Amino acid sequence: MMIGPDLLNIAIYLPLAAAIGVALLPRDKEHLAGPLALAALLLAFVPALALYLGFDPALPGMQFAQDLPWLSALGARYAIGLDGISLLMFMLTAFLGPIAVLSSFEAVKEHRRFYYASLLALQTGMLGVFAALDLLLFYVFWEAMLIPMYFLIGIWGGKRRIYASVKFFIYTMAGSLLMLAAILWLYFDHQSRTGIYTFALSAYGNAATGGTGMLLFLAFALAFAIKVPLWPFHTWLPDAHVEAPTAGSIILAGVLLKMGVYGFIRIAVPFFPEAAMTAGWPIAALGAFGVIYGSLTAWAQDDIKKLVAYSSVAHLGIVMVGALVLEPAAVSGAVLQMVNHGLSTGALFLCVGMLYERRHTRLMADYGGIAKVMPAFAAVFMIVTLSSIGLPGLNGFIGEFLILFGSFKVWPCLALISLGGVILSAVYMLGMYQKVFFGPVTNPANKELPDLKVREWLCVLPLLALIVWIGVYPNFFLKRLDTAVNDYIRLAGGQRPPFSLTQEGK
Amino acid sequence: MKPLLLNAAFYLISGAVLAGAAGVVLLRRPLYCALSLLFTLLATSGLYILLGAELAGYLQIIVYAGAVMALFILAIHMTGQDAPLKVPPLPRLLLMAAGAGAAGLFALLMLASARFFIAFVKLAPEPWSVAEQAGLIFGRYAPQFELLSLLVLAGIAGTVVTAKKKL
Amino acid sequence: MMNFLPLTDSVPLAHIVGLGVAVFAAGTFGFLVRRNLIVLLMCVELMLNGANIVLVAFSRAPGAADPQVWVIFMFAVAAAEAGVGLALAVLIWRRLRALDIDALKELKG
Amino acid sequence: MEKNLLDLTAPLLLVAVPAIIALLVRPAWAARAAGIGLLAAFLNVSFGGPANIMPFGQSLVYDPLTKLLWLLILGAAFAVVDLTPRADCAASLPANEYYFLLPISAVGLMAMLATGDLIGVFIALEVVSLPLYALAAARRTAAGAEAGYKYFLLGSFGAALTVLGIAFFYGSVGSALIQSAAAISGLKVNQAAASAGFLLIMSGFAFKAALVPFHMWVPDVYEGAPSPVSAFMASAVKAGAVLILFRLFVAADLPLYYKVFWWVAALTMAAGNIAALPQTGVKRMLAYSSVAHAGYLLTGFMGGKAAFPAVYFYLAVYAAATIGAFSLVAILEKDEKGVTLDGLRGLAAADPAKAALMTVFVLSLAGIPPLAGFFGKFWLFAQAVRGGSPGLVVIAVLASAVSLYYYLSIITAMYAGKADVPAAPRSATPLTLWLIGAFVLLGGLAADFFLLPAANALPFLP
Amino acid sequence: MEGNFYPLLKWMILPPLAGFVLNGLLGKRLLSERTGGILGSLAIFLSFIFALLSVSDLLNLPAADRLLRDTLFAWISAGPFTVDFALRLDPLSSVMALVVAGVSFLIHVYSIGYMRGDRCFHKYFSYLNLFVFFMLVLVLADNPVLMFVGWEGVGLASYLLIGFWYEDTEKASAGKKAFVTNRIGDAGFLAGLMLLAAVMHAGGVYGLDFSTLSANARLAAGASFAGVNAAFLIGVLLFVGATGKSAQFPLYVWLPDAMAGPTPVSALIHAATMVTAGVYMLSRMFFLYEAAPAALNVVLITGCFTAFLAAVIAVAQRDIKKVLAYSTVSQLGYMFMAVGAGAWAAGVFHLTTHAFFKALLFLAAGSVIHGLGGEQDLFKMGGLRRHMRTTFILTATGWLAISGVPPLAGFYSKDLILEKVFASGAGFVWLTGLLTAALTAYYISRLLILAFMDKYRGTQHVHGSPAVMTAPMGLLAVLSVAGGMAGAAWLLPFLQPGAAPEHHSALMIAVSVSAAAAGIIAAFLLVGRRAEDLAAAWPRLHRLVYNKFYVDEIYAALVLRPLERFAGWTFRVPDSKVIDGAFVNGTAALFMSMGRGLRAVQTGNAQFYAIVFLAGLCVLLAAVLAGYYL
Repeated sequence: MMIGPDLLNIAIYLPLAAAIGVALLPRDKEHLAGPLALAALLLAFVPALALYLGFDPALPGMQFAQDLPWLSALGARYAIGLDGISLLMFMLTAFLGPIAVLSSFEAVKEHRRFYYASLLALQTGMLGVFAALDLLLFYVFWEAMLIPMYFLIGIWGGKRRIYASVKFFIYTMAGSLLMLAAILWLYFDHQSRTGIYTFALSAYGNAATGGTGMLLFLAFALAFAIKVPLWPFHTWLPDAHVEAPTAGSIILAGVLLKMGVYGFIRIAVPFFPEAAMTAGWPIAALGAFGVIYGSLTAWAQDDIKKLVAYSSVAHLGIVMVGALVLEPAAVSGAVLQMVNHGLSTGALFLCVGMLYERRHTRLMADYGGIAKVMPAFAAVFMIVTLSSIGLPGLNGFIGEFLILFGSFKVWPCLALISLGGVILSAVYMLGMYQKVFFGPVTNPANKELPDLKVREWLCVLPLLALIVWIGVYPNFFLKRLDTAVNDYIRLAGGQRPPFSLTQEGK
Repeated sequence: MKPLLLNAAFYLISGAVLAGAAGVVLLRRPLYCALSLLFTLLATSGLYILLGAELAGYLQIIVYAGAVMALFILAIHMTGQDAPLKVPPLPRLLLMAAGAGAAGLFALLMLASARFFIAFVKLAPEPWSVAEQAGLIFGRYAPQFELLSLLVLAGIAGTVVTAKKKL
Repeated sequence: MMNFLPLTDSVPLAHIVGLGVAVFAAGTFGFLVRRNLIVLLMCVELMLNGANIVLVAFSRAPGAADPQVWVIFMFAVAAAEAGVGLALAVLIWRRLRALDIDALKELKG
Repeated sequence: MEKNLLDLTAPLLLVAVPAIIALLVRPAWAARAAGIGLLAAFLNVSFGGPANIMPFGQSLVYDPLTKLLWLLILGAAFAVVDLTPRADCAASLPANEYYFLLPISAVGLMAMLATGDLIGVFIALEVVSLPLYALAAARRTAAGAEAGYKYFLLGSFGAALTVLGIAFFYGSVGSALIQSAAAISGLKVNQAAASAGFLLIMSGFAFKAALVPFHMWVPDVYEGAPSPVSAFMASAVKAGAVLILFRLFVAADLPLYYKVFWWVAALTMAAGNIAALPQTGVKRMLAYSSVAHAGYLLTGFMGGKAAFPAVYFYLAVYAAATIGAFSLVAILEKDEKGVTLDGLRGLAAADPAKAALMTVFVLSLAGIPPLAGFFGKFWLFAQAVRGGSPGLVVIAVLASAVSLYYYLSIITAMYAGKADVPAAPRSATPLTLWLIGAFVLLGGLAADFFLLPAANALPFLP
Repeated sequence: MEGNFYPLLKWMILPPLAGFVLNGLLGKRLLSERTGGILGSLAIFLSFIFALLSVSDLLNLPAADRLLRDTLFAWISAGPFTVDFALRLDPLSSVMALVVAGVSFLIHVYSIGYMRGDRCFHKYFSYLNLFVFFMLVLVLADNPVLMFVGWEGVGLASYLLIGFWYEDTEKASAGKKAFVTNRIGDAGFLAGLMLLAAVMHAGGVYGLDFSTLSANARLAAGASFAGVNAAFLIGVLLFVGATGKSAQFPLYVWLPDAMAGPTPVSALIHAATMVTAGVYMLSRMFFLYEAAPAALNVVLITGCFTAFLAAVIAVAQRDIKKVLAYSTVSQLGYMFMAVGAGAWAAGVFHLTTHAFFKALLFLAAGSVIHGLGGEQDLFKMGGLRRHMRTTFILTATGWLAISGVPPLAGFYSKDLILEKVFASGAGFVWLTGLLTAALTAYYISRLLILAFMDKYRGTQHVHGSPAVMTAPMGLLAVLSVAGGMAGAAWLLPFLQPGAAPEHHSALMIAVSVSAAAAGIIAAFLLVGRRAEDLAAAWPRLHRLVYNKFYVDEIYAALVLRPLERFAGWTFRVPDSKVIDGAFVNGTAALFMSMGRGLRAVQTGNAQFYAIVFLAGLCVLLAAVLAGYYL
């Protein structure tokens, strides 16, 4: 069992096996569901870690690859593998999984077996998306993981959970169904040119150019833009985040949003480099506008979770700018920022979940002076807030620094707009922090709230550790990205021409 | 002379068939409609014989006119519904639509086959012998014939189970 | 009716087919308009009869016996259909004490 | 010669004879008799040796294609017959006649798919329809009678039109074989009459398959008829009708028909899905969904003859999911009114097994991976794209997006709702349902198991 | 990468980090107050010792080659960007390091006394250590990106310390205001760096450390961005960052509110060290400004205007700490005037002396407030010279130093700046500088009179300050006295080895001393008994100045309030109504209504179905036949 595809398969399907096991637990053993799920995910983290350490940064192309026949009638093969970018995403998912499970021990009381089964199935779905190298396999994982997330929001969510879950499901599905039509068109266009039916991602480099290329690119881009979420397609995000249970929000923000950007990097741009080159700027502009828009709307919120949701729109806006600018530093920054956002927003949702477990309200007005009552929690929340607004020394800054500096060379105006967003993030995050933590303890209910319990510490500490680690020593993660990022840029048709800094000779 | 007579007979029978059809549609009391339908069927069997399909003609009289009409009369009797219905007719719009639909169908089909109607049909030709037709029924169309037996069996079972007073 | 009363003993195919389709159309109109369930069934019989006429007409045109055999088959089909149809009409009469099509309004939407 | 004849008639007899026995034995045993018959036929066909015999010329053809189609029909019929006793309305059904008429209808379907002669197809269609008219009214209630009569009325109207179509087609082409439809494009003078006649024939089957202009009867009849009968109609009968429609469509292969069917497909998908949105009755909703699925199948037609494997696989998956869904509705419904969305509330808590199965069936109907419905839909839309009508695929894709709403409303009701009335004691979930559930869940991932044999049977398509 | 490797540098920044971690984690539970305080102060003392060692090693090097470096590890490496966590010690950063470490140590000792009995005693010391760590990182950074880490780090520390007593919302929002204003400045700083990096990368230079940057400064001078000369644009943008951090116009509004923090914090961060970061940064990037003289003018004028404006406002303030705050803003203005005039060494010199006497004045104010039990209003003090003798003497030394009375420190550095400004030819600026010097003398004397002269107007019982507080003040007083002379003799040649020795023209000295004297005399005449009538004479002017020209209110009205309302609007209208309401829910409602429409068509009447059936069929037939006949 050396470090190879079978390890990758174990890492992907162990959670699914556990999901089935947990679902079939007898009714009286329901209390075991949580611990079993946690054990399974922790166990699944080991092969993932082994893969991470065994990953050779210098090797180009996919590692731990496997390619087995699957649906020969359609020409679809079971092809999986990881490169630098998907490795990082794979690790983030494997890392957030146990934390999400651990965070919902006290929060979820009814249908626990089904709850943990959904969480575990979701985990496999997401891991599959990042590892899939076959377009059909990617699509199957891409849509299959909507089901467990739909159940998570729909059953264990807040008051408007049904509206939110149905809206989330249909909104994402509508986009990806359009992508389905595009995939079919590509599939047959490729067959007509080369005579072989295949879904291998590698076969579709520069698949279509000209008008149809642009149309297909937009179909793919729409499906991924909804997931990112890019500016006009984001309205499902606040509802889904606010109504989802804590664990749901953590995974939704931590991983699901990254699939949109990953989709752009892995499929949309490499498939249609010419269309991506022309449409790159407008989409990045939407992202940059999203940074400002997300920050403004976040500032206008009085519900903490909604604020964090809109802040995710802002954070991922800047990631989109980084991903589409095709400048090595910006793209590495974008991928790292995806991990950072997963950690900081995951931690934010975790903390909001802890507050919700104590006070069962998410409105800032109901809190005030919590720092006095729960000092340790206030300190943790402070670190996470600072990471979210990108304070240097913590992880947020590294990503934003690379994206801003990298994209400035090509699109200075978008970089500057995103920089504006960075300021606004400090305004609404610290505004929220002050309303909740500073000031006198006005509400009597806040008088004696218990500070962090051991379980909660176990949830938060790994996140804090990584937040500081990436802030202080990011190269441990950046080093693995270089070859993958260069491959992506090469596939996307080379770097974009830098902004004209008219050099007068000298 | 004989051809003239045949022609006259054909158009006469056609007229009878059309009149019978109109009767079924327009007459108010169901019993009169049933009789008008009977008349149409008899006229049609005459037409068949005129066109040389004698076996079909005679069978029509026995099977169709005889048995099926008996069924209708029985049904009308069982439901005791001889009086015309007191229910208001369809709204005018639907009436017009139905009329337009039926006429449209007629026009379209005639239009469709207008091009190849130059052929002529010889009246009262010598018919195919019963043996020949029987050969067809029990030769090429044997499976269809067996299916028919199944159909009738199913029809009987269906009718009985639906119309039984209590199971 | 361009060659009215020719002296030959043949009739244009169009007239026979026309007659058949006309009977069919009459049956259709009756089917769509009449309210009484049993009369509706009669109209169905009429439509089938019209179709049979067209069948017989085409058996004469290219001159093959097959259509006539089918006409015979059609008698059985019509009979079976009439049987089930009338049974259903009787059932409706027994359940709803009404024989008009408007009574069948419960399943809608 | 005799041995081959026996091979051909064995499955038919294996179904018909037990059906007649069911008519005569005690009501309790009728279900078992019919079930054994269907199962025996199914096994005979699946394990019988290779066959390619045409004892009566095109009137009856027994070749790998027929075997494949028969497997589908027998499978569906067996599932319905096996699940009927567990249905809530089973007591009110006339057992003897019920277990006679249903298999006979199945035999009709088998005959319809095995013959290449139009008159044979018509008579078989009648053999299929007649028992269903009676079965629809089997519960002998007012609603049942209404459903039966409506189905009869429109059915006979369609039948009459089909005969007229056959007449015109025969008149202009000179032969009543399906294969001869290929000659239409060759005709010069009477091509109009031939294509008109052929269209009338196809409209008869379009009626049975519930395509848009002819679909109005579906919601009322499916709601009025006993749920198992609706299941049979929605699965086996629709499959038969669609397959015949496919054979006719492919035999004629007229560009004119592609255009016409393009519009019919688009309208069917749109109408089926959109009309289902405001529904609250689950049976009525499933009826509309079956209309929509006919539309999806029609999209596959755009791929021409080579689309057969996709159509066949989709029909198999769709039939399984529909039978499953209708049977669950049959088991769960308390009164004649059927199950409403509110009635489903809290099912997940009361009976998690059934809730899970219903979720699997509904998600497969919605076409969500990894369920078989997705792969079916994927390969079907692929045929349309290959056939050169991506526009229709975009409409199909949007229609399935719309369909998500009412499919999810079923799942949401089961899981997110709280049952106000205490749940009834939990009844055992029949094994067949579990088998169908497993097939729908895992069938997609093993689609090769269906697509390859279907591809091999392609050359036998006229 | 010239410059010799020197391992000791990292030991300057590690102790404060350790102090932060120890006090932060073990703090309240394990350590007593005494040990916490000592631990904190010890950490700073250690880094001060290491600073001294490093500087002495630096001095042994030949004048031209005075540069020590230590690359701890490769911090960020992605694509063309390679940023190392590297420290650098050269004359400029050594001066800053000594000042920061020294003054912080004294203030740590002072804080032990000042903060005794506070509930979060340990948290205070951990934050203070954190501040020193970030300040040292800022000062010792070898590349602008690491400097930015320190830059924002100190911003964070000041936010934490200003809002230290967070129960009081007004103090907490002061902290937030400081952080946000700093962030705005930092955005300017980042934008400048981004443009710098872009220009360097365009010219093929990928190293970001200061040595490479200064070597390739001509690249920036040559390039132009959107029609504007790149060097000028970078200069201005970096200066925007400096205004944010060093509280220059227009981003100075946060400093007066920052007085909400404990007084030692004000002394350390908002007087001596953090606010001087801007001056240090400009001096560090001076190679850039040499290439863009226009940017220097911007610095000059802004510095001068800020100095004058702050001095005017300081004159009318009632709160002792507010007076000192505006005094700091004004003095910083002076430093920027020096840099603007091209004499960054003079700026750094004034920075050093200012650190001493301003820290002294703040600590004195602190002991006054501590003595009066938290009273900060000058008009409720008076006659304290009898009750707090030592504090009075120390404050007096501070008073003389800042007014620029020779031979104290203030005179040397301020006079040098005025000379440099005069030498650079900016006559009008020199004049305002002189006027500001007079105003400075006036408001400091006013403070002294109101606080210490006349009779005690307050109600509390006054008590003296413990030794632990007065000792550091004493030391600072000594530095304020001796600092000037030592600095002039030793500091300037150290900073700019090659520069020509200063020749002080007697005339200039006379002019500046007379300005100082005028200020002091005016104070003694006007302040005190007749202070009230001064306010009565020009009530409107007085109210205007007292309310700091309503700058805060203007900012709030022009920027803050509209932005907040716009944010609310973006959420309510475009987000909830347009995108979510119209498009998303709108389409859903559209399909649902179409569904209800179709449902109405399903009338239940079988004949109607048959009609639809027939109509549909006719349409299809017509379509097929149309193919043939049309």
